[in-house]
Amino acid sequence: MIFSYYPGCTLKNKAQDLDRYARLSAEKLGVALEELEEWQCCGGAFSMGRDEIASKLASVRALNAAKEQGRDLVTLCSACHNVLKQANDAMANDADFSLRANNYMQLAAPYRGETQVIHYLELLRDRVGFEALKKAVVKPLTGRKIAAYYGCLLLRPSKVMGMDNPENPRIMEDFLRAIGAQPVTWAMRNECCGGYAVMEDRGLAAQKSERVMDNARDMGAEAIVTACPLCLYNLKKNTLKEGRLPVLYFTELLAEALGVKD
Amino acid sequence: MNKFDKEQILHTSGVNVLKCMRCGKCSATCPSYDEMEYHPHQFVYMVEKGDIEKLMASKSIYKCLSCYACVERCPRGVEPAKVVEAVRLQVIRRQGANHLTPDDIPALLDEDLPQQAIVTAMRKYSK
Amino acid sequence: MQRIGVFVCWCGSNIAATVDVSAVSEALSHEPGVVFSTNYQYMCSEAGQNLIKDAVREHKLTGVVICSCSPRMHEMTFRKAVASTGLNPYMVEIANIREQCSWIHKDKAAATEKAIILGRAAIAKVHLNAPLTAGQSPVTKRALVIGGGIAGIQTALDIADAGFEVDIVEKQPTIGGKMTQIDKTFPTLDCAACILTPKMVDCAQNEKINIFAYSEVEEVKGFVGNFHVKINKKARYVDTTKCTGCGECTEKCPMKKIPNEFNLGLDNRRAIYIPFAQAVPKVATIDPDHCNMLKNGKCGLCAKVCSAGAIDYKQKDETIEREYGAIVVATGYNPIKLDQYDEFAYSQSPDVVSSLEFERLTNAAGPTGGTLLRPSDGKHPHTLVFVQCVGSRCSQEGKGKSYCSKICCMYTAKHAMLTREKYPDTEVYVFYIDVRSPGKNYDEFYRRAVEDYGVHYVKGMVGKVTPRSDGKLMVQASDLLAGEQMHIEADMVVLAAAIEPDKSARPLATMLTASMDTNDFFTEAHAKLRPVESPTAGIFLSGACQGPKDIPDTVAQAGAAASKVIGLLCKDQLTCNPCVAHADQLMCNGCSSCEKVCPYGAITYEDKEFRMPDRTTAIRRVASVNEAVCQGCGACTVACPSGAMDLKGFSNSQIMAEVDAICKM
Amino acid sequence: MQDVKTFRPKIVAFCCNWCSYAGADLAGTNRLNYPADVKIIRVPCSCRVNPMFILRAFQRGADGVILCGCHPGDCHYSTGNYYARRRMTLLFSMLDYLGIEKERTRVEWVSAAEGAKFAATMNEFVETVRQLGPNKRLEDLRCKK
Repeated sequence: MIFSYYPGCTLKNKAQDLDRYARLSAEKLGVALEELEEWQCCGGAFSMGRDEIASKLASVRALNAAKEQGRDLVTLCSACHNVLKQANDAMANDADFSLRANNYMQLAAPYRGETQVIHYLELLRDRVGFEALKKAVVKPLTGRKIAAYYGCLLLRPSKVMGMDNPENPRIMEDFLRAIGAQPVTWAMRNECCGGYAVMEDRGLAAQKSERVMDNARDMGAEAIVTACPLCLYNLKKNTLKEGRLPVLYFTELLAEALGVKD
Repeated sequence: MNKFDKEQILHTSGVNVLKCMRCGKCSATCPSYDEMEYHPHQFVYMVEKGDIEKLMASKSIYKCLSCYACVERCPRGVEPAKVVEAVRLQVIRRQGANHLTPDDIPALLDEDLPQQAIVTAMRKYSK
Repeated sequence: MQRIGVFVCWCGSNIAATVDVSAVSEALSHEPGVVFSTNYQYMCSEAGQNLIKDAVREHKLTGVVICSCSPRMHEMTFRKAVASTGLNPYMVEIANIREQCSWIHKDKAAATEKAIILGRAAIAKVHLNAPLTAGQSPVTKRALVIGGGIAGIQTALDIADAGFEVDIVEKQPTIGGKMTQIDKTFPTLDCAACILTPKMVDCAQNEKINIFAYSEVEEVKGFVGNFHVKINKKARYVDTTKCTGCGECTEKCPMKKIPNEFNLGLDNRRAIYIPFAQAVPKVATIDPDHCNMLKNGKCGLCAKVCSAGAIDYKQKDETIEREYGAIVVATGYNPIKLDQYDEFAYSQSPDVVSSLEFERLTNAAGPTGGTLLRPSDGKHPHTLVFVQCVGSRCSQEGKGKSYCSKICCMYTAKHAMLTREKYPDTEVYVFYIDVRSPGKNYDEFYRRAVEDYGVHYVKGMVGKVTPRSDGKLMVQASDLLAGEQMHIEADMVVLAAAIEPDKSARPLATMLTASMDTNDFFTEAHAKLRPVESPTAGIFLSGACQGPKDIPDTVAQAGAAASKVIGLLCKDQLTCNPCVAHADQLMCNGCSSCEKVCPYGAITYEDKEFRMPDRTTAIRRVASVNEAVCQGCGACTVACPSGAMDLKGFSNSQIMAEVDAICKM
Repeated sequence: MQDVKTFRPKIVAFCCNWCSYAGADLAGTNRLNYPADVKIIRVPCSCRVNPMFILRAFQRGADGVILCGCHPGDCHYSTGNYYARRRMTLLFSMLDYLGIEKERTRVEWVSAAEGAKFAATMNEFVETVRQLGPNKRLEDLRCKK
């Protein structure tokens, strides 16, 4: 199994763990992730303005590069996944935007949303299969009670993201079960951590993260996993020290279970 | 009421504000509610009325977290977050109206702050 | 040559505003055969009809063309008017210049031109019309009611009361439907069981009523007055003639952990069970999916304890074939599944319940004996939050229902009121978008909940419910009038789930060839004037299968459906549609093509003697149409290779004359 | 060649009495516009439409013919629309062979509840035929007076 891979800028810097463990695990699972050449930053957020063109072109370039390689595009960072997926949807379904974007880029062939963007979790669920993953586990995380934190970007808008039921998702929980851990049921798993507002109003972000942390702890989790560097940051740095649970990238647990964590 | 502003916001957001049935679920689900002067349902309603200037002058436009909770949970598919974003774009697209500038960034950094936060904030708060 | 009269209706301004009616009557007066042409304000009015009658007599008309509204509206009216003059009613043709012309076009010139062409087509057709006489078909004097809820029960009782036989087919082991699960009924708060169970007993005891419980309709053939229905009576593995309903077996069965459907899974039943104490028929049923004896032949305990010897593990499904004159659909509704609405934490916490579950939790015959207790820990709840419009008025694709479910406002007011009445220590919040209470004493009822019982009605919606480990449910909601976000620590959350038609309705509609709307509710023949009849003759609608309805509306509609059925069954003969197929036996070569496509088996073959050249005769096999059975679809006319088969009223030459008239512009 | 802008095609629409004709009525009740070029002929069922009628329409100068019936499975006569679908498939492929553009003929399922669909279908069909221009292939000039 070979896929194009879009790591995104954070994974090259502050979130290197998210990337490193994903690559190690993929190798163990027989999945080849080939990083796109010359990818650019997705911009971190998809502008909801339909007349915003330029800020979305970097994503379209990445999508087109994968198309030219004839491969599905794997993402890992929740934000990149959300941006690429929404840009792809706009290229496929918003005729006006698609026309303008193609006019700007003058590609060899117009891009119309042909590339399939899949998140690493979807790769595990739909391509590798959680059953196969379960078999590949060498150090099951038996007895570990983990809270799967989706945040906003993996699931919403569900009409575009299409990863799972946006209100009652199970992909991360199933993942946790596959590596032997025990997922915790908690309602705040799909509520916002405060996100980029940390740059504008740290207090606001802190409040949101605290509510998330609070609920995970209250429902008996001993750690939280996420796929988003910003969620990790907010939950780790923007919550009260007392009662703060460890926050990990899901790939770290995956690597641990597969026995490839260094 | 500035007719042009309203039309521009409807165009940028792509939202049909007339679909709103005034249930308030967007505001019920909004995580930033307490920080906002005008709330998601008010954005939809005030744009419908053409009451745009109050929205543009309000700090509420910088409090939306783009978490899509209102978009996902609106029973009528109105997508209030897109209206908020369109009003904010209307403001920051004007000359010198950036809410965050590169000069502000260094003071906000710490050793763990992910790049994602910086680029997202720049995208959301400035042009 | 026909002598044709043309009558152009203004329909007030409905037609006259966009079609120049005098230009139309003037233009059509020059058509061949037209001897009289006029226009009038309302042709369907008595004066208009008299105008037509007088013209028929005075001008000795042999054909009548009326340019007016859709023939679906007034064809019968005009046919009757014409028939009263002695002219054959099938000499009338309607040109639809309202629905298909004046109402859809804005340009007067274009609309007038089109109206003239439509009139010409009708004139061309009338030239070829021939007088038709309707045949008669007998009526089977028995009705079938599909669904044994309050709608079906009321319809059956009313039909039986008029002296006709009725069969009720119910797929559950007992009749009674949703109403059996309800505790009290608004706006009078009578106990549902107290008013329903006597009716169920009446059904069982009425000798005109035959109940096929645990049965489903499998096949429907025939037509109004003459339906032939196959009913599958599922095996109960209990001989209903022997079972006394003592319940001994249900006490002894070792399979104890089967979710009890009657209590919506809030408690358990056994593999052999009687749904509830007042079930009709009160006999036990074995659930084959959970019975050890049926699954692997081990157990047989129920047979051992049954003193009546009613248990029969070898029982098989049984097919019953019956004839009916009329069929009433009363398939009812179900609440939607709530898995798309987990922002309310329905699947995360047992203390978030649907309104129907709440009914069971407050019902004396329910799992808690009528004491309101939280499903999670059996404790008394102090703060309750009711959420309205969960899935109703929701236009999101694949999620909810775009319509208002109609009953939720009132039952939520009832729940809130009863909770406050019985447990004055509770705080009850109702989140509403609008309170819809149009009904006799309905708004007064809702106001009582607020004014006399202190229920907190909050204009706004709940956005998120977060269960906590201590069992509290954190409810985040908007209070639109106060302009604030509310955070309530609740003990229970009750969701007013939208209601949808029962899943069995869609395949049933196909069997009955009755039409449905996009939400799978059955459509009525006319939204205002024929609300209990389906567009398919002989099929009637009762209760929520036609649209969301509360009990008073359902009972009223059930009675109305019954009266329509009685009106039909009172007749000894039905006048058939005379527009039926007819074989020209001289042209028929007996190839059987028509017989193969006929959905009604109306075509048979007979050997007939024909005169041949040179004074010889020959016996030939030719088609013959049973006019009482033929429904006039015309499938055979196209299948016929020799052109022998034609349809009266819609003959090949008539339709081609219309085509010619339309294309000749 | 007639100008595309002013060309008004002749469209014959066969509608079954139970679904599509009622759908057309509903389009009227809801005041949904579609071009006056469409003229409807009521038939009891879509299966009543003989391919001969369609050939006749083209011969007499129709530019497009559309046949509307109940949705599959919803036929008032159980199976009539299936017959119609099969017959029209054959006829249309023959017409295609004769050089009558496929777009000039169409079968569409419209229920009694689908007034909006009826109007939308007619608008779209008329526009398609208008773009194609007048139909000359099968028109029998002897029929013109």
